[in-house]
Amino acid sequence: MLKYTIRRILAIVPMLFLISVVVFFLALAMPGDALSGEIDPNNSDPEYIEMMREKLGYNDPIHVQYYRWITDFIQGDFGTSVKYKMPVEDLIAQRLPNTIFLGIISLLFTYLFAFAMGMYAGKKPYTKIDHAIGGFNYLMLAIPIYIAGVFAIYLFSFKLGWFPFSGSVDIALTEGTAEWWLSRLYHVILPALVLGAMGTASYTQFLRNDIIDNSQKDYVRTARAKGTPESRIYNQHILRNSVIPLITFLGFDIVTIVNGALITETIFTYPGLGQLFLTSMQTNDYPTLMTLALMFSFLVLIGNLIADLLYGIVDPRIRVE
Amino acid sequence: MREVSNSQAILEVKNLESAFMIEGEEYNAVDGVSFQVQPGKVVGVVGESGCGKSVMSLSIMGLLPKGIGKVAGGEIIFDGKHLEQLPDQKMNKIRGKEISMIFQEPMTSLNPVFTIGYQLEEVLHNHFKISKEEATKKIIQLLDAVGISRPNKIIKDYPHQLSGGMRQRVMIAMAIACQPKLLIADEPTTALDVTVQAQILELLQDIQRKNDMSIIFITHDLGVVAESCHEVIVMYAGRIVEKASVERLFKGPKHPYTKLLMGAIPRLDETVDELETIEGIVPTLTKMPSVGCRFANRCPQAMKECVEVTPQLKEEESNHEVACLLYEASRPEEEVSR
Amino acid sequence: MEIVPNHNQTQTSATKPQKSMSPWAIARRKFFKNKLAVISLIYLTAIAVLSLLAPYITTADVTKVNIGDMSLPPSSEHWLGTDTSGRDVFTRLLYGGRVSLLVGVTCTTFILIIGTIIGSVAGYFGGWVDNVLMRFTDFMLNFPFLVFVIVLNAVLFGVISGVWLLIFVISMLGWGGVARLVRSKILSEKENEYILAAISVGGKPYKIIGKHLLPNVLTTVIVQATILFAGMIVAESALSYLGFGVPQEVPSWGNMLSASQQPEVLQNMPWIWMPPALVLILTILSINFIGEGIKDALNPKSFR
Amino acid sequence: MRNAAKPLLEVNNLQMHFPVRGGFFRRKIGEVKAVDGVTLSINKGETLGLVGESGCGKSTTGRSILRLLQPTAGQVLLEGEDITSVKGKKLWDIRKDMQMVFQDPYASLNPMQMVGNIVGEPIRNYYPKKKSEEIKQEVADLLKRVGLPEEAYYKYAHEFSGGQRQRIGIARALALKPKLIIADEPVSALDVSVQSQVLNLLNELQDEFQLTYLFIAHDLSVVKHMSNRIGVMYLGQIVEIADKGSIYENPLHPYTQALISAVPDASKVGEKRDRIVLEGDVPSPENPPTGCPFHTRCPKAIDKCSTIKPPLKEVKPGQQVACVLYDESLLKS
Amino acid sequence: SGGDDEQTKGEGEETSEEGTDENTGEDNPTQGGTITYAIDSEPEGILNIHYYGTATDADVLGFMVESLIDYDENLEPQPNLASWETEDNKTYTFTFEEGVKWHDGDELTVNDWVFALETIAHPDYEGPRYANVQTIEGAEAFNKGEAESISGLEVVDDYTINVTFDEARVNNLVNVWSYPMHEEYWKDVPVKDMLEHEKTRMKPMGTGPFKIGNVVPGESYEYIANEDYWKGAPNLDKVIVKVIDNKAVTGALQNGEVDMVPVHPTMGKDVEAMENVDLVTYPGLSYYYVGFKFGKFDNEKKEIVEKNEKYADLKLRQAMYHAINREEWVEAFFGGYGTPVNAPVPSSHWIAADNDDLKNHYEYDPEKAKALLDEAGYEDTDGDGFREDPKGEKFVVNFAHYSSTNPTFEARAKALTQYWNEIGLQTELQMMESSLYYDSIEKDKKGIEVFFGGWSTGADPDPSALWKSDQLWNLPRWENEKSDQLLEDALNVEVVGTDKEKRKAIYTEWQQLTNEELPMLYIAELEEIMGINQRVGGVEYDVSGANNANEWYIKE
Ligand SMILES: Nc1ncnc2c1ncn2[C@@H]1O[C@H](COP(=O)(O)OP(=O)(O)OP(=O)(O)O)[C@@H](O)[C@H]1O
Ligand SMILES: Nc1ncnc2c1ncn2[C@@H]1O[C@H](COP(=O)(O)OP(=O)(O)OP(=O)(O)O)[C@@H](O)[C@H]1O
Ligand SMILES: [Mg+2]
Ligand SMILES: [Mg+2]
Repeated sequence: MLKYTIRRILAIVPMLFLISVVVFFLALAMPGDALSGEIDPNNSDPEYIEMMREKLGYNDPIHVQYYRWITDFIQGDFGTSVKYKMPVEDLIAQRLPNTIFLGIISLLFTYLFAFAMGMYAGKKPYTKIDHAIGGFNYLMLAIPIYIAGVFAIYLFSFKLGWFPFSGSVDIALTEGTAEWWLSRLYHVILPALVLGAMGTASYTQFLRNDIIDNSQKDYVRTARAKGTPESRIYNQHILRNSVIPLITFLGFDIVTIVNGALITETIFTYPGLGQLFLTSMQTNDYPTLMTLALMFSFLVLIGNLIADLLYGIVDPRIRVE
Repeated sequence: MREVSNSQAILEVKNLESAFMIEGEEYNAVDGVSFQVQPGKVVGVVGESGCGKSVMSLSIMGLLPKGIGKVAGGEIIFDGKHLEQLPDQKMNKIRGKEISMIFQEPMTSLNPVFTIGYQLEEVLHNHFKISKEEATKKIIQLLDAVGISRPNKIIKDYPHQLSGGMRQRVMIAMAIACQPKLLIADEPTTALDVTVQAQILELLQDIQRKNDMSIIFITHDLGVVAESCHEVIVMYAGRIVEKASVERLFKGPKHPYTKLLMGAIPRLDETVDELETIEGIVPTLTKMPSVGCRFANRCPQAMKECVEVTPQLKEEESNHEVACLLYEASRPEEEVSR
Repeated sequence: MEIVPNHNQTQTSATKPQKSMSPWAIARRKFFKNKLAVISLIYLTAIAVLSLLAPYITTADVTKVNIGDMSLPPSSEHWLGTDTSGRDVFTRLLYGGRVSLLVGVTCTTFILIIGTIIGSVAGYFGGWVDNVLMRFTDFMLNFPFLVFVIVLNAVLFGVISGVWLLIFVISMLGWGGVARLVRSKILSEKENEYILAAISVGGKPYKIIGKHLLPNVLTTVIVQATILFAGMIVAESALSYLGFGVPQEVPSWGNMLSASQQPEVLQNMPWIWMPPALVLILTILSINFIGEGIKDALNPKSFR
Repeated sequence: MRNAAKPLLEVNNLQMHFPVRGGFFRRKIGEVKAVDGVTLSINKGETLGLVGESGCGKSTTGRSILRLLQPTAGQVLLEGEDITSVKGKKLWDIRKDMQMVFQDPYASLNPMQMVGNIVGEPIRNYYPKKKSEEIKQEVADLLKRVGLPEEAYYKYAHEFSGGQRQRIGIARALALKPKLIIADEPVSALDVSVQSQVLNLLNELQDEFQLTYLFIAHDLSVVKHMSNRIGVMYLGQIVEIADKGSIYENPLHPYTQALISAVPDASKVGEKRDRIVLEGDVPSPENPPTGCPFHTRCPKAIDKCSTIKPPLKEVKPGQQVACVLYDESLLKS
Repeated sequence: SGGDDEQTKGEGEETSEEGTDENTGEDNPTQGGTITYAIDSEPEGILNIHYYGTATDADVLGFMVESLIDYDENLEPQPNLASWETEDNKTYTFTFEEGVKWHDGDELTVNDWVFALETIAHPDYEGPRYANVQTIEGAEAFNKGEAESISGLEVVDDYTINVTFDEARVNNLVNVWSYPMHEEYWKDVPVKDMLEHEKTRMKPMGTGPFKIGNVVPGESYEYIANEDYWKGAPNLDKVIVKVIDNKAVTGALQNGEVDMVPVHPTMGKDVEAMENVDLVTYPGLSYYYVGFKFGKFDNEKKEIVEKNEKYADLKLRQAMYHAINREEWVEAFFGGYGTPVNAPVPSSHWIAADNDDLKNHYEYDPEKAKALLDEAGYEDTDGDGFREDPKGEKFVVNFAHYSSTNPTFEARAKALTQYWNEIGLQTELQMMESSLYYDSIEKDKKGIEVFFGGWSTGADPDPSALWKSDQLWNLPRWENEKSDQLLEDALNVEVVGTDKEKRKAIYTEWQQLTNEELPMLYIAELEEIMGINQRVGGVEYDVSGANNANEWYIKE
């Protein structure tokens, strides 16, 4: 297993290299650079912009630029954000906790709801409640995340005033206190619900169907023939089997969150990486843009890796020695 | 006249009807089956695929798929208890402890995500208050008893790490863990290779003798029946067509179906140019004729009445019952082609 | 006892000879028995037809800004009111459907074509071909879809014009999943003995792929198509909502919805954003139902 | 033996090793020696039965002979012509003479095709110029011959029972009037009653069309019923090959002996037989034992067995065995 | 400035926020309380006036930093932290207020200003302000590392300093960098590290009425009253500056979650209708225009090298101008919070020419427009409803506009094209992503012919950077000797001396010229709008921005 893991991890390296090349060239091919559009007679002048272009190395040959970028990158120097005028790594360090927090809470919602609904529906398929859950899921699957976000703000923030519509924390609180954490939680609930809802429906449906499938398996019949109580059959025998694929989804959830964060964070003005990406996109903040694009790809790689490894770990059938 | 010593029977099935819901209608997959199992005896059940062998055994276990299948009529009396009336919880006390069952597919009958040890322990925990150490000790003994070497290691293994034969041994260990009075073996060797099948048959016979269990042995292999059973039930399309002791059945099969079945199987010890064939197939549940002999449309000896009169199981000789109009009191002369 | 075996007797079994039905016909019949799917199909067809016929249904100019008619609530003249540019919402809804469905259909088609070709070539030939193609597919799949659609969209701006840019970009980035799916389906289908049989009776590779493999893979592909179709419509609208989709001057449901980013519209003019939101949700819903219907109808258990 | 003159098919030391790939770069990390040195010959009009336990390489042998797989080593001769490594058009031509009946009547028919097309496909492949009415007539004849109703032509596989499907498969195999038919467990998926129909049909067809069969099965009694000679396979090798009488009455190889004694016998009602019960399971072909493949389970194994791999040797006329016990030279060495 | 509404808004206010008007305010405003001030786009978080780049950062900074000079409602410089005197517009003597304290309690001295100027002139300095220091004598040498200090700075005592510029200019005062930088606080930080330093990001230092509390980067900033503020302790205890999403603005105002927030013109009507909120408008300093490309600029040679004749005909431009209904357009897309202008100077600027002095007012008059086109020979010769050019060839106006997520951009651009279509000029619209857009315009890329833009001006009225023919940002590539001459004259001390009126006269002449020559079509200037909760008192806005925040208070 260890050997397999190491090999699997090493295999990421060439992928990362290729992705970095692609990211670099895409960034290069993008129109303009970070300084175009910075024309403002009050704040800067053409000489300043030309000087910055030279200084930022925009006029060097391509391979030099790539080499400089990638070597710096490997050493943890992601460059300086053109928009925020600060090291990208610091910028990301500021935003990352928010995105992680949002991701974790939304995953929590996803799994919590999916388990509650999926298990119930799977245990009692074709009942009224199962149909209700199914109907609800169909609807959830059909509502694009951004529309859900817009509805949520409209309803919960504007009309009902239950939740804030933007930000990640109440400024007046000191960092680290209980109130501060509560406030963070309070701010994250709505976006996390929206983001979490994306996965909930499909996971619920998956769990339900898998439980139904599994409950018709031979080993369930065996368990019954042993005189195992029904509750134990569901909570142990069936659930354990159904949870395995679900756990491996955890890896893919990272991908979902990357894509989802882009939208949710923007809608809820939640200062995380997704929002940062769109801002850097709009402002041609290439160092940030490239770092984030590479980082997101890296996350996807990691997500797939985790999915693979988890699969090997949780499923005894394919556990590799 | 039929039941000579019904008081002694460990299991008595009377007129069992098991029905399935198919597209909103009920169909009997087992239709009026009656038989007894005496203590310490092995009863073989043979018949083509789809004739209701499994459904019958699941009915006894109370394991018909809920909502789709149910026992629609008749009685199942085990050890004086009417199983068909028992609620699930009470049934759970009996399953695995007094009646246990092993299945055809050793590959899928074990839960892939639990260790062998865990699954074996479970049956003990289901029925006894027993400490973990004791349980482990017990299961190692059990595995030993079914001829698994190095049981200490096996209990930590997962099912996929075992071969088919080993798994079937584990299933047997599981089934005999609580020393049940009755074991239902539903085609326990069909999926195995001949050499492994021989091992398992040997093992079952051994255990049966040691524990003085009764076994209902379901198979479609007449050879297996001949070698390991005391009595045989031949089923066709949800009904019993013939019932006899092994010796009688193999020496003088009476029902045309039984005869054809025997003739259709090539045998090692004799050479025939041509095998018997039974034309057609077992009718599917929904196409089952409601009156008449269900074999009539495939029977080379079928008569006009066969499609009108439902034959009853009648004792033809002692310990040999058959359900066929050919053996009814007024034997009609004329044979009717279909 | 002599039993005369009767070989010449044909096996009509107990069933009456039935009109023979191809698997497709069975699937079709099963599909049309599914009420939800049929209703969805009707809805989707209606939306598609209305969108296609938009120029004949309404005479209003979709792009023209009408300064005098801005932000009017629904009335008999403007059934769904007008937006902040004075354009008739109903008209835009119809035209928006054209664009959204066009993007959905074309992206789905391109993705399916690319994915199926790559997947079936990799799956059928195996070996290094498979290796190379699948590494490439993995590589493509490592790009977070939305992120790279946005980036690529910016890179190619001006190279390809208008809606086709988005379609191109989405198709380029979206085929990975299909390729994988088709490949694995081909691999499992290839294991079936009927493929061996086809080879052993002298079938040529193209014939085997085309006649034996693809029709059987098609069932999977069709189901996947519905999922993709819904996904692509959502992707288009989400990107347009974020401002990275089809050009703003082109009416699409996503572009219409992006009006909800203006607070006064979101709060006080629900007629501007609710209709596209609802139509979009219903469309996705109906596509999903149709997909489920097809999936059930094509369930191989029903004809294998 | 009906025709001892010249074998239709000869197989010499056939080997088929599948690579086992693993890891990210899918490197070869091992080999499954599915077939590891099979030698046999089949005469015209004869049926050679091949028995063995699951996974011992029967199907692989069949497929390698048909060149559906490219053998790793060895030689396949059809009517004296070496077809081990023919390719392209040549291979295509040769396939006409050899056809296969498959094990799984469900997986071996394309569910999307009409039965008429399935059966007619070989004809259309090889005689593209034939008129479609002609083909249709031929197919109708074939269907009739295997006992299928006329209207079967326009039906799809899913409308038939297992036995009928197997008949369709047989009709397809017959369509090109092949010289050799390899029947790979054609009845093991069928119920007893149906099984006998198919077996009888195969026998009739053999007589009618002078077919030669390689009949693969794991059921010894079925093989015996069908074959003139029988080869017993174990772990990729033939351990004994002889005519059916000898195999049953006088099996020599310990494995054959065990195999025969393991078959339940309906004639021995109530008797307690002296069964030879083998220990353990068949070893994995990925990791076969050294020496005689059977020595790990062999009740008569001696020390030598774990080191010496005995070749197939004629012990009695027409009976070849691969066992140290019958090989004087090996025993002494 | 380049940029969309959000960007233009509030720009040119680097010097704003602190008023000198101490006269306003009630006699006894309530003490204490917190107000929430919202900004609707995310600041970059550069809380250092010497480095900041966006208006939102300036908004955030406004509560805590002050300038030496301030501007009144006519954008005339007024003394604030310092007063000044000059004889010749070359050497100035600045006298600092005494007793002004930095937030850490140290006193402000002229050295802090010298420190600021030397920081900006330092070779390692990475901000955009060097142009504001460059004009001081010796700054160049210091910048090149040739001198230890800037020779033009002569410290007399802690409160007095003489500053000598490299030459006499009329705008030396408004141009020079006028913010001090706390030397004690910063001296240990090397200049190259300043931009990224924590003191810039999280712990800024100033002399203003509020000092910094908590900072949640990109999200919110907490300000605590500076009790030692030299103009008197603020009434409020706290100000929270919070970034909120544009779409949340009205909701937040309505439910009192924010007290003050800049409002987008399209939302003006909604805010006006709120009972708990006052809508405050004040003149802005930006204007929108439609530009034409008359040629190409060579950035190396600093001259216009190629000519583009397509829009050279003045009548064509005039016709296009008359075709636009500017009142209607402003009403529709800016909620009426703006007025048409006829020359490129916002009317609240002191140099702005009186509208009556401008010859043409270019009223909406499609008939006149058509007549002009007819006269110029643009006639529909092939009967397709659109005019061909005088040579009879197809004539299409290619109009470009930047795009963003804001859907109104497309509508307002489209509306312009419709005006032109109506007079028979076939117009095609191209929406382009902002940065690509400005890049294309700046580089005179193909396809850019007629373009939409906006400029915002600062306190310094000099329009040279945008209009002289040797300037990169003269985007239309308009070359006019008279214009160049006038712009030079207006800055020439020889010509105008220190006489403001004289200077204004020259600028008026220049505006008349641009009004007639129409190198661009001036569309409108916008008002700035603030939504202010009625519980907040003491807030006043003029063209220079808000009054000093220490006067703000919460009503009972
Ligand atoms: N879950 C079910 N739903 C509907 N019909 C069923 C179900 N299970 C069994 N049947 C039907 O009941 C009949 C008897 O099936 P059963 O499984 O008992 O046959 P069997 O004799 O055990 O066959 P085999 O030898 O193949 O195991 C068959 O016709 C079968 O189709
Ligand atoms: N394509 C393949 N790749 C790798 N291993 C294979 C492949 N085909 C067969 N094998 C392996 O080769 C061995 C022999 O397989 P084969 O199918 O020939 O056995 P068989 O005797 O026909 O068994 P059965 O009775 O189950 O059909 C098995 O261990 C199998 O797993
Ligand atoms: Mg069964
Ligand atoms: Mg096989």
